[in-house]
Amino acid sequence: KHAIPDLEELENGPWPSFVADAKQEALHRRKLAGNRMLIERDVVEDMLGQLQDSFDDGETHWKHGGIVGVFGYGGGIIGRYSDQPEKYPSIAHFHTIRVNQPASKFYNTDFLRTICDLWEYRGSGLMNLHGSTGDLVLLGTTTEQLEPIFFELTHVLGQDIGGSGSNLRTPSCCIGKARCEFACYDTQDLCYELTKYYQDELHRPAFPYKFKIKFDGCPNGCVASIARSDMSFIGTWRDNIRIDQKAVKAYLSGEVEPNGSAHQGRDWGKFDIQKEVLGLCPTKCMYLEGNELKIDNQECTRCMHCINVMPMALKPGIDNGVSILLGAKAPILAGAQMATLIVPFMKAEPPYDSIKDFIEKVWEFWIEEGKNRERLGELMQRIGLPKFLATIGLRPVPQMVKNPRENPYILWQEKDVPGGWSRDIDAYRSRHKS
Amino acid sequence: KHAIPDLEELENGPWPSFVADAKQEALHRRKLAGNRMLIERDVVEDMLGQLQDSFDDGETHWKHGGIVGVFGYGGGIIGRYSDQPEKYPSIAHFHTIRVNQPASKFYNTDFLRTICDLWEYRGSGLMNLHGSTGDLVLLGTTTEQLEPIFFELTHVLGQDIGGSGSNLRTPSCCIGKARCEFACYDTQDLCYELTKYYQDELHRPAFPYKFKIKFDGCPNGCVASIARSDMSFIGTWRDNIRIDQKAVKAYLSGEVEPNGSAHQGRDWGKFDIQKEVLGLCPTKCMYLEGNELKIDNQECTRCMHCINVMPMALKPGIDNGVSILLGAKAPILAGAQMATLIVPFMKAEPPYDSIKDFIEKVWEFWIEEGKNRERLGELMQRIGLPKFLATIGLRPVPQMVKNPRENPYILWQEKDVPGGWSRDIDAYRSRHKS
Amino acid sequence: DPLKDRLTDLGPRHFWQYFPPIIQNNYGRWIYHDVLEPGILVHVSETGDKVYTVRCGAARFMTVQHVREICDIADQYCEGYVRFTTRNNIEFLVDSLDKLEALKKDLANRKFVSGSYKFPIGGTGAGISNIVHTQGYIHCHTPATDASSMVKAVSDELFKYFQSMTLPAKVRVSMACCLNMCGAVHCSDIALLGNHRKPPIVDHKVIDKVCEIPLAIAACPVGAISPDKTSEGYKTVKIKKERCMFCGNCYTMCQALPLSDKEGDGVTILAGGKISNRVSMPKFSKVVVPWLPNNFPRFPEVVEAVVKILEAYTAGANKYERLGDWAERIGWEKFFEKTGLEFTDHLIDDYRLAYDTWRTSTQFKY
Amino acid sequence: DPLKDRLTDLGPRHFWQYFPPIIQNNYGRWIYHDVLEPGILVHVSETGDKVYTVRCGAARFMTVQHVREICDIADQYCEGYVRFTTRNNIEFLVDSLDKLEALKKDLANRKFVSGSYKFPIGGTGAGISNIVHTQGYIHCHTPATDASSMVKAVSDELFKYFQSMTLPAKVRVSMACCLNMCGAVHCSDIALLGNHRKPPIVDHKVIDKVCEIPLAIAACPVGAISPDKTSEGYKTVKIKKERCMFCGNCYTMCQALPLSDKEGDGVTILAGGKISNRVSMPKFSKVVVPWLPNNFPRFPEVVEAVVKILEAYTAGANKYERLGDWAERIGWEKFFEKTGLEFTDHLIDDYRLAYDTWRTSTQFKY
Ligand code: SRM
Ligand code: SRM
Ligand code: SRM
Ligand code: SRM
Ligand code: SF4
Ligand code: SF4
Ligand code: SF4
Ligand code: SF4
Ligand code: SF4
Ligand code: SF4
Ligand code: SF4
Ligand code: SF4
Repeated sequence: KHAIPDLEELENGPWPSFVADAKQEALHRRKLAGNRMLIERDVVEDMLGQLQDSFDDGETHWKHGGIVGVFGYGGGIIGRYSDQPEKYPSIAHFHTIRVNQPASKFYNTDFLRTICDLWEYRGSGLMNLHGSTGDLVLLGTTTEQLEPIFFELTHVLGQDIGGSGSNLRTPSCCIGKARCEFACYDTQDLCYELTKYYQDELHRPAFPYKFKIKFDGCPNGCVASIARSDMSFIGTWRDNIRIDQKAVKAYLSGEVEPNGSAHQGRDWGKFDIQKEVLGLCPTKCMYLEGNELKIDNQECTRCMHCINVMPMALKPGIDNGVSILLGAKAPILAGAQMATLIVPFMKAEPPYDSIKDFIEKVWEFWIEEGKNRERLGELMQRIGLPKFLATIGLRPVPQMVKNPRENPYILWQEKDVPGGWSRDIDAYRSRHKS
Repeated sequence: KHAIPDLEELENGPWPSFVADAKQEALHRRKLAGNRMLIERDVVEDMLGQLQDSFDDGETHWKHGGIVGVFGYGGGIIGRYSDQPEKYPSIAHFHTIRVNQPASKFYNTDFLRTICDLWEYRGSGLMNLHGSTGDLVLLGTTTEQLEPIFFELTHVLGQDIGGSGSNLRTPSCCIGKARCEFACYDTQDLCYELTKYYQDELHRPAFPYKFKIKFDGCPNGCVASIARSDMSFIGTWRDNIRIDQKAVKAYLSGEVEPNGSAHQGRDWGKFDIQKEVLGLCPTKCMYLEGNELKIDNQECTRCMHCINVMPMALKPGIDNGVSILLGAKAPILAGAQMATLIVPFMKAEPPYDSIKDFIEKVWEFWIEEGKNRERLGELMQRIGLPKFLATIGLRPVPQMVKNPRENPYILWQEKDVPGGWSRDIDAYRSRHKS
Repeated sequence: DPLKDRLTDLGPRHFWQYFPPIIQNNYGRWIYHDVLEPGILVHVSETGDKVYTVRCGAARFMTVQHVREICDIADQYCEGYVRFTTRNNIEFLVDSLDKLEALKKDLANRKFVSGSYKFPIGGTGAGISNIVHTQGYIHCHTPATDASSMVKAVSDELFKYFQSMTLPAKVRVSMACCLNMCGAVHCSDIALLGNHRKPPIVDHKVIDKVCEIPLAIAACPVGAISPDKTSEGYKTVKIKKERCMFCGNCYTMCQALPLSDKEGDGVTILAGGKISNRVSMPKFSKVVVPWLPNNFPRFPEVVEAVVKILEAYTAGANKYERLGDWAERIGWEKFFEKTGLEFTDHLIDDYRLAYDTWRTSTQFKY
Repeated sequence: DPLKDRLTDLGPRHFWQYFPPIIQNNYGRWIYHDVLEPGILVHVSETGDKVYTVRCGAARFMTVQHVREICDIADQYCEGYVRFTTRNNIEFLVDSLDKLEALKKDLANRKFVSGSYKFPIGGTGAGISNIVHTQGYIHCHTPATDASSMVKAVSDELFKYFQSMTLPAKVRVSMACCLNMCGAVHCSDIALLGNHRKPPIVDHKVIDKVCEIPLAIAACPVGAISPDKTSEGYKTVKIKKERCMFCGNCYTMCQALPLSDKEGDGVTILAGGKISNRVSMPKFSKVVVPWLPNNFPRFPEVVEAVVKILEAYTAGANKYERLGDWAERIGWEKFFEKTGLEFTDHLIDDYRLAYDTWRTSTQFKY
């Protein structure tokens, strides 16, 4: 419908072309029977047209999102309107719906096809698999379709929408025990359980700002929780790395490729356990006794390197649980934060009561003290870690910091100091003439 | 004269006892002829008495220093008064005089004895060899003695006093070429030259606050300039470390003790060049070819470690000069700062014109922009390194930072951006409906 | 009436039902894995079962038609199951080598009419995986660049690294179209970031109607916004332009303060971040190219800079060494030398914790 | 009349005249050195000359009587020359082994009547050198503890380390009596620091007379001070006590705001700093003991903590490894375990750059 020369350029090249895909959808919609669509037929074409305009102008043509949603929920829909509604009437409304993905994003085709049918009928047919937070994102529909879509999602698919706004956002997790030998706890189960348990927090904004929870099964961090969740659960262990000495020998002899063959594309030479494992161990806590590999587990910081290099020979311990880190966020406002280790170790077993207790304590504190649009991490920075710990009732341990403070500006409190802070200048002057 | 039980306790123990020394002086003054002293005979006893009182009270008994000095100078004297003048009349006034020490604190006895005589006659006989900045500090005299002391210092000893207040403070330097094989430039000469050249800045406060310059002959930093001088000169080189392969062999064979025998008190085992030198080199740029020691000098950061361990075999290069670092200071106000590398390399040869140019540019900037009581380092923090560099006209180089910025908050200026910053909302709205 | 018989707070469907049988049977029992070839993983269970994973690249922006094709494949080879990774790749899981071979062949042949792959296999091990990204001009109101097009351009160029495992370690490339950074861009090996360079324009005529002025003022992290009146006496705000750092937070709070601009907007490149705790602690990416133009649709300058970084890294880093660890080992001064990127004053931190980035040592390389 | 014939701006005397001949002759020509025994250095010149240095500990607080004794020694053995080190040790230089032996013997026999050494030989190499310090109650108006007494107490305890070279590396102990830190205390292996814990008292009666109130207000880095009026209508200030961090800067600016207090004042111990660029970059010391009482004259709690740190370090560190490098290698959590010092919330940074000290990783030791 519109001339899109720059976009068509993007049909070239080996990487899957979103333009080619969009054009196939546009074509499909052209051919589709009218009663199979409740949204304008040329919605995809208008979207592409406006995109080309954006390239030409070097500026987006979407207006600031208005507040739209489904009844009783405070999130899950992002309102979106074109600022060129005359030129692109089919995308005048172009709201997205965030569908709460199943844990670690396994699907069956039944589910996906049903979504596709629904979205072809009531939406643009365009989507994101997946959004950055983890949702299955349905891109572009009109306000009047929102309720019917929600109805079908819940009644037909038994499936809820995800989060947006000042509430709990859709939690997400790594693949964990489903297909990973490193998982130290059941990421899917914990993710699912907490998502269900905190549905109210997810749908009804009661927080100062957004709150994200993510679950990594081990310190490799495949869902990047440490960088982008207000509360990050990362699997770990407190006993010893399990060693299969026979498998160690298999690596030493070259029988098994190191690191699950992840470096096979280049000739890095023969596997050198000294250089590649012992030498890179950040704590240098590994050593060989003859051909036996030994680990001083007291010194190990469970960085996963040796386990990654020799997955067949080394495994995380069996006394497993999670480290809980708090406060990651993107740069807005005062700069990005990574999550900070607050609970070095906690068991993570159903029904996860101690985890829920902890979450609620943190929320209580944040709701109480947080300013509007203040992320947990920002609040922690503002009031300081010592006060934060005191408020949520955690004992300070050196594991929470990289190093103790360098400045001597300790904020003593009156109760710490014998005699208190009320002093008498006359008593002072009786000792010291002015 | 006064009971000083706690102090007398400090006469015990092997370390030189300042109390024992003070008592010997007190005794000496008791015996001294009256015309050999212009300060009260029992000044030492009163000082000790008040010190005991301070222990008892857990508080100092010195009053806030008043402004005293010698005519025409704005520094060099610290006023001090007792807050117990009735009880300790001899120390009612107890000002100190900072005598500008000769570079690297070599003396002859003639000089020292003359100072002693002068100070016995016109002062308490108590002193510090030396003050933290480096001055020879004369502790305790009365206001009326200040001018005569200054007169004698200048006329008899040809010797000036040092700095205090908002001016250049007494520069100081490491022993350097006088007795150290590592010195990369002539610390004494540069220290002396600049001290003389900037006498006006040293004596007449024209700065926002104090300014300290110190000179380390090499990165070992024996005068700690990097931690405590607004401008720190540290010797370095830009060619190659000189290697004497014969001496290397002497170390390898155990003929010569590593690190100038500095570790001889404990059995650390046979010298292991691999572990002790190559393995500790922070850049891992050293290697052995047979028994030949090689250094990839491009990668060397001149940390001095290998040179320290094998002084007989390794020497700094011969294309020498200084790195100039700026802004070190103690914690007041907003926290301590270490000095920041601003000039990676500059030659340091008489008459040191480029160094003087640089100093003056920095001062000019600081005098212009600095607030009252704002140290150079604080000002640099306040206005930011990029702006600081632009103002003093230095090209930014990556050597100035440990790493580039992590936040994306680049402060673009209007001139950087085509089209400037004045934009028209109507033009914008012609493209984007609101 | 969609409000009748309302069902709410259902949450997501339970994950178990979406696990193929081999996953259900071996849940938590995997003992090791191996990358058979780029994009193909095998995981071995203590039961002896093996699951083969074929990982395919994907533009996460997809149409229902494309998803239906995915479903067709899943139905044909994978008993109707499929999954997506945390970096938006598609994973097809099969339980035998035979199925694997058939599936691979099928996937390799599926192309869009224009010739680009629909399901390129790759993204494993020491290579480049899918570039995670955000909405850009496709759906957002605050971008300083477009996402999908830039990602397509860069992915085309890096395609060989997607289909091979020749790098020293994983290199994660991420893209976000504004400083809101909807993703983990701040901790990526290479991050592409849309960045504004002009302060907001104040739409004096409407601001008081469409915004809560105090909220807009409070939104500015550097206090550049203050209340004002127009000559007609309307309430508005004024902006201290020289203080603005172009974060766009005021625009998020108030639509009458747009800041996007054709000449102002462009791309900032960051490098050296990481997420994993492997060997070194997670770390932030550093800004290594302050600004490149939005040269739609293929962003040649951006592509070139990415390639420079990648090639210098590949040539210089040790096995297992992430990009940021390499840069720290050789020193950032050498990073600029080896990549040929220019070091400018814009790369020197002058924000809140800036002092911590200053070099307080004589240790440096020339 | 001392103002007559005034000489000014002379600066210091030129250094050359104070160099003994052997130094003049070999200036800049030294090729290596060796520590012959604790406190005794030999430096060898390319001319073949050797200079022997005897380093002696000293209380830098000295009387003219003591300095005269130093001069006597210098006259007797060193052609009338002597020097002082940057850490306030005395160095006697001789040019032959014979002179060296005679000098050593003489020095070893000189003691104060009470028995403490006047010129203990030591302070070289991998040991403890003189503790640099500040004025304390002897001359300053702002101290939170005394300097000379604490240094004497700690030095007595560490004396064996002064006279030996058994430590993994140099350990620099420094002392400052208030947060002004007149010295490089913030970068010392072990730093002892006087610290207040009570906010200033406002002397309402005199403040307006003796201070510039606006300067006092501006002096506070945390803005805890604001203008106020007394009930009698005098100008004064009030202090938000819970905001005060006891830095004493207001007192420096205004004597009507004293903060020292017997119960409040005490000692903070920092550890792990360094100055040299050797191996690792210079670094700040960290607070490891928030507060110990001013237990005059021997500060037993302070001495005990110093010994704990030193012994744990000696037992655990590698050759050449400075205290801070050791702590970083084993992790600060292990530092507290090994020293037996208590970790408290006061050790967690909550000041300006605090975030940079938070542990943003799962890497830790139990
Ligand atoms: C759709 C999505 C990007 C995508 O293309 O995938 C997205 C899109 C928006 N994000 Fe985001 N964010 C999305 C994941 C993220 C993430 C990543 C994550 O959750 O793991 C982050 C970084 C982590 C974090 O939360 O800090 C993220 C950090 C932000 C921020 C900055 C927040 C901060 O505290 O720094 C904003 C600004 C705001 O909240 O006002 C923001 C705001 C927005 C808004 C609502 C724009 C705005 O200014 O109001 C965007 C709507 C675009 C649209 O029209 O659809 N978005 N946003 C992601 C959600 C999809 C999903 O549900 O799966
Ligand atoms: C005498 C001396 C301590 C000593 O016992 O050796 C000293 C003594 C005082 N210093 Fe200092 N400073 C002395 C070296 C230092 C050093 C070390 C150095 O110069 O290498 C420092 C740390 C480096 C620095 O400058 O940052 C130092 C950092 C301070 C500060 C904090 C400055 C800051 O910006 O953080 C103050 C506070 C002030 O300036 O108001 C201060 C203030 C003072 C005052 C003037 C007290 C005051 O608050 O006004 C002290 C006077 C004591 C007295 O009665 O004699 N003194 N002062 C040192 C000077 C002797 C000499 O000239 O050789
Ligand atoms: C499938 C996926 C999890 C999921 O729930 O979807 C996954 C799966 C695996 N990851 Fe991962 N990782 C996945 C995202 C990540 C991420 C997140 C990201 O990139 O956004 C990270 C953090 C990256 C970072 O640090 O910036 C991540 C850091 C790792 C690491 C640490 C790598 C390192 O050198 O630092 C390992 C260990 C390894 O590679 O040996 C690892 C290892 C693995 C293993 C080998 C685990 C196992 O035994 O199965 C899996 C196959 C790796 C492979 O692709 O070669 N996984 N992995 C994600 C695939 C994304 C993709 O499509 O490419
Ligand atoms: C005499 C003196 C210079 C002066 O102008 O007075 C000096 C002299 C020497 N220093 Fe130093 N340093 C002197 C203060 C320092 C300081 C400053 C301080 O402690 O306040 C430092 C920085 C300490 C720090 O990092 O905290 C210092 C860090 C070094 C180093 C680096 C040590 C390290 O392991 O980091 C070396 C190299 C070495 O020891 O091998 C060194 C080496 C040397 C050598 C071997 C240089 C030489 O070849 O002559 C000298 C004899 C060392 C010895 O004592 O064993 N000197 N040296 C100072 C003696 C102070 C004292 O009485 O103890
Ligand atoms: S985070 Fe750990 S457990 Fe989870 S998928 Fe990655 S490697 Fe496996
Ligand atoms: S997990 Fe990391 S720290 Fe622990 S032994 Fe392995 S490599 Fe070392
Ligand atoms: S700083 Fe270097 S040149 Fe100066 S005395 Fe120390 S080791 Fe020698
Ligand atoms: S000076 Fe330091 S960096 Fe250079 S070669 Fe020697 S040990 Fe390595
Ligand atoms: S990064 Fe910015 S522009 Fe892109 S989707 Fe997120 S909020 Fe929108
Ligand atoms: S863009 Fe950011 S810095 Fe600029 S005015 Fe808006 S909120 Fe303030
Ligand atoms: S540290 Fe403080 S109390 Fe001690 S001399 Fe310096 S200013 Fe005075
Ligand atoms: S002691 Fe420091 S923090 Fe407290 S009121 Fe005074 S200046 Fe402010």
